[in-house]
Amino acid sequence: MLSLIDERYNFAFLDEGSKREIRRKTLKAVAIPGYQVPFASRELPIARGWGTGGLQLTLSLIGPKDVLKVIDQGSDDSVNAVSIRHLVENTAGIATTEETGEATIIQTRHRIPEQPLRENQILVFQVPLPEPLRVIEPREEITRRQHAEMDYSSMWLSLYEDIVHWGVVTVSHSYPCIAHGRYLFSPSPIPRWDIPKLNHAECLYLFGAGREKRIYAIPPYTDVLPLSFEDYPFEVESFVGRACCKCGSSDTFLNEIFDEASGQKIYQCSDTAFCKKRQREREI
Amino acid sequence: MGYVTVTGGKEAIVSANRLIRFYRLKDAAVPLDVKEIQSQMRLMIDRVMGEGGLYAPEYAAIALKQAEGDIAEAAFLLRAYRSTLPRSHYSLTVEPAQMRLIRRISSAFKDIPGGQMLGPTYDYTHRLIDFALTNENEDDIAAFIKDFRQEMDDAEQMPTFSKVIDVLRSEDLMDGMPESHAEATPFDVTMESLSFPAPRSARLQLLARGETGAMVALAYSSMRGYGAVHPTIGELRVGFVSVYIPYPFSDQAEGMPIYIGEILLTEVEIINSFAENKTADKARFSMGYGLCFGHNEPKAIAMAILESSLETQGTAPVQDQEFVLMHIDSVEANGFVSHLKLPHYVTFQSSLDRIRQTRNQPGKEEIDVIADRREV
Amino acid sequence: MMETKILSQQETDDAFDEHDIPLMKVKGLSKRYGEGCEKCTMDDSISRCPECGALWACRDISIELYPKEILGIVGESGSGKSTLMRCLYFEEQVTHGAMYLSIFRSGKADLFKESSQIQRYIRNHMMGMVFQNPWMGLRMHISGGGNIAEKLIAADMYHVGSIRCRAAELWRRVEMPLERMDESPRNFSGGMQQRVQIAKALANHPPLLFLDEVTTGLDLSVQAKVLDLVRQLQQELGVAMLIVSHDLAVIRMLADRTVVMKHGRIIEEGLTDQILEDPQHPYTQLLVRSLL
Amino acid sequence: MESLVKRFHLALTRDIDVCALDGVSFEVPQGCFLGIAGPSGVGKSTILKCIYRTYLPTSGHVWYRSALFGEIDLANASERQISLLRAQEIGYVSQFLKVIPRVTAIDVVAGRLIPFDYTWQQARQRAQLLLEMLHVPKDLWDAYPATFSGGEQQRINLARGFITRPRLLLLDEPTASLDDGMKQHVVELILKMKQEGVTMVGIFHDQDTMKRVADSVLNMGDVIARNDIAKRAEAMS
Repeated sequence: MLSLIDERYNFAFLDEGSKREIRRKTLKAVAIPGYQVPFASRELPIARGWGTGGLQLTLSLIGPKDVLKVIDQGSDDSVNAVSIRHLVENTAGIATTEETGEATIIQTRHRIPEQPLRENQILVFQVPLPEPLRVIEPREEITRRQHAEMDYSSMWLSLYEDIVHWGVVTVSHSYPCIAHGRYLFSPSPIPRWDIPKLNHAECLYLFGAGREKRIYAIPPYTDVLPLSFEDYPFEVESFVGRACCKCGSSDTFLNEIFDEASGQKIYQCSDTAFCKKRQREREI
Repeated sequence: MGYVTVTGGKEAIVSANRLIRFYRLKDAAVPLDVKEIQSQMRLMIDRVMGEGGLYAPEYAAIALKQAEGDIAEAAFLLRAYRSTLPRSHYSLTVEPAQMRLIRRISSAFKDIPGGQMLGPTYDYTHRLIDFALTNENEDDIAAFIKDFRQEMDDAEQMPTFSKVIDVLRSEDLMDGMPESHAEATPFDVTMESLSFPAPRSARLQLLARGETGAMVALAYSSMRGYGAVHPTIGELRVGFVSVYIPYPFSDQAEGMPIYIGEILLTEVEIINSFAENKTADKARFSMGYGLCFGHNEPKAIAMAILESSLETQGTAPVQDQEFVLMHIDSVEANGFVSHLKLPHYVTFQSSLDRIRQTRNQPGKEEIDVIADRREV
Repeated sequence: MMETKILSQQETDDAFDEHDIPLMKVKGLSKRYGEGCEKCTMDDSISRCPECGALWACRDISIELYPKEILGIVGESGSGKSTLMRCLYFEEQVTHGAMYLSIFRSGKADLFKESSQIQRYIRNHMMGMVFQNPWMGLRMHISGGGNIAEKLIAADMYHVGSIRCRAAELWRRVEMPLERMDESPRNFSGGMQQRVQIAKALANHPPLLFLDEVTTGLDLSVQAKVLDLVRQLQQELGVAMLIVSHDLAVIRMLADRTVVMKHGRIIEEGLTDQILEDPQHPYTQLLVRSLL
Repeated sequence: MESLVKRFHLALTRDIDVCALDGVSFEVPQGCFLGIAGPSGVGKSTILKCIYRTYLPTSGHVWYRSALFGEIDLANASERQISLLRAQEIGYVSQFLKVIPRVTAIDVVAGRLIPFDYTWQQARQRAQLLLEMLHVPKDLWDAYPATFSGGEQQRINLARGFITRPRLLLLDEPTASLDDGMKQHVVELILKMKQEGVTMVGIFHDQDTMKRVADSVLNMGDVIARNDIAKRAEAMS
């Protein structure tokens, strides 16, 4: 990998003008919870669709004293997480950590850490498709109008048709939620397990979509409710009777792994840092 | 435990990077000379610069070398580099009418003022593999170039000609640009976020940076019947234009613009059927415009077709701004398609939960029964 | 019957207004396509301005619709009647004019000036619409029941069981076979599609229903059945209806009062039997003559 | 009624003016029956249609003391007012039955009560009583009147006119297709309604019936003669 700590590149890669624009757009996003703020997304040395939105937020927000944690699928050691962490280290030279509690900024793909986040922490999501209505309506011109008019009946209808056809809502991840009773937003492809953590959290949640050029936010202590019918309440993934094979937790989101040696399905925490912490605590 | 074993953090990435280098060089007798790539892979360089949105032939050559000839990857390298550069100036509008031409044709007229000028084109070569190229040696090359230069010196070199379209304009047969298109300051797609409907300047910029293959495919669909545009090429010209920036040291326009160099461009002006132009008060042809970096004729023609197609109303894919403009960018399309290689096991776990849950659910008949009971 | 102590016309109007308030009031509605110019509205006999080419689909339309009343709008294609209806359903923006509903802010707010969010609320909670073309009014890729559900959800019903009950009730009411409720309307005949549209339009108990050429293009026997259904529903539910049709036979069967439109203007209005038996305008006379 | 004029202006092939009524005036006290007599074509039905507003009077006034609006000029009242008056206090029984197709006889009659907040069940009960009174055979109640004989249709029509007990009832040859026995029966019903205070204006083709029900008779022949004399006098002076 190229070493980028180099006179030719600015601190944290982006030029200061770009960072200022992104920060301004972020402030707007915080002011209007769940509203997608368009921004002029910059090209980065990692591919569009690979976390450039989250990365631009991270690069615009970090200062020399920040401590960064990057996870993908809940794991600090996932290739893409390593690659992104490396890029920030190389261009900003800041400290990184795997400890959720130590980080000031956490960039994530597909998970919210199990350990509750605090007031002085920011969770930055990488968002592939920021528009929750896109699955129903491909045209941006129309979806923007639907948001403006708070016309979400088409989304409700798709959930209704789901129930009629399958008996359950089949949306597994990226479950559509309403922020502050107003804007429908996509929580990014996190599992439903993590949705309740969005509601009235202590930390700030920021969402960046690089390819689609949108920033949105859920500020601390904001109402976040998943769409659900009165008689079909929202359900998180069920791990009833399962526990992590490493730390023994039965209150975390688990990955299902097929163990070749035993020919059995085993389960393991998706949040690797949390799993290690539990293992230490339980002295396994 | 697929990804978990691959991860292993930094080591895996470092070794992947070393492997790329190994595969690039393992059978190399001599390293590729960047200068040679730049000079001999002319059309590839031009595509990379166009899709990367940066006119930098040398960097395009380095990028191509680094990407083992993958044009999308090379264009991406240029784009990423580009975003680290501050935007210091906007150039003055270049003037393709003053182009020093290397090629210029019109299919609308047999003879055009100044004459057709075929220039370097593969259009009429027979597509037979030239096996002699295997043994092309330096002496052959030197001899050919020497002879050719002598002939060229005798002929008039790189002329400038007026535009073919201007002939039609003088007869009032061409539609002018609609008022609504006259934007005081063009939109900058690299600095501002786009919203739809997009202004014309934004549409043209996105098309100029678009991926050649994607644009050709879309333009082709329009010509085959999924759209309204099947044009005649009024003029296609390839040549060099001078680039100037405004005198930078004063707000007043007291200083002369400053010449900063010359770039190669391909420009296409197509003439559309006047019957498609229903807004005009009398029958006039409307024009479609294509302009891109380097020598890239398919892209410039496709751009002109798509540009005029987006001016028409209808249900064809190429009449939908969002459909065309959101999907022709090489870096975005390649990025998102390839992101599927990233791990998705958490979301897939979530989907597994839903499919299992679905299996355990009552069918809709049962829901109806429940509903009927409620009714009573 | 002559008496000295008669009320003046003005006084009777006032007394009458106190008791009988129009559900919908439209004042001076105009809809122009194109730029428009100074000379635009001068000529009554054409709707396209010869100077600038602007099309005046509706010009200075004022109508009132009372609760439980059926008002017919008749005219040939291009007379502006469908445009008028689309304007009232907020599908088109008006060029001039105002619209009031007595049940929205006491009839004081001009609905054309409200935000699109408010207009959507009004449409979802107070209006129903049956389009001439079922493809406009129905989503063909979702089930018939789902189409009804959409309207119920839009009117804030978020209980799947209740939605399904109400949808089934409406489905039965429009005499559709219940076992076909989960089928796409694409598979239905034209008459059935209109029934589903009617069920959808009535789902949220709207006091106001718009019907645009609901029987055009249907077979005669099917037309009759759809019209019967509309009439029965009106009698049962007391919905006020605005019915647009080029067909005086439809108007005769359904409307209490009728408005005749031509070139975007109202040329005559009256009680339906009066329009039919004593038409005043030459154009209306021609229409009536061709009916016989 | 005060100087009522009705002119039809037809402009289909060429402009034609037809003057159907030219200055007709009369009064009917509440609870009385005014008969209109005269040869056919003198505008008897036109008068009724002008009161009912199926025809738009060209000039003149029709003053009516309504329950809904007090004294009102039917010639100039708004269509909405006329609609309400028709629904609630002015009935009209014509020679011919004009009903909506595919509605059963009983519902044709019962439907008149729906604006009075009757349920369909209640309305049908009332309608049954009236149909019985008018000797409409029971097996016809649920059939479509379009298939009925002239006499049967006329009885349905009368039931429709009577069921709401209007304050003003307009009768245009309501007994034309009835046999004598039935005619007698209808006359009794009319007299009974008159006793209950219903004001009526009617046209009967036979003098006997007219004599039995009418308190006074407007002879259209006389009206026209009078107007002609007046006009001539005007022209001479």
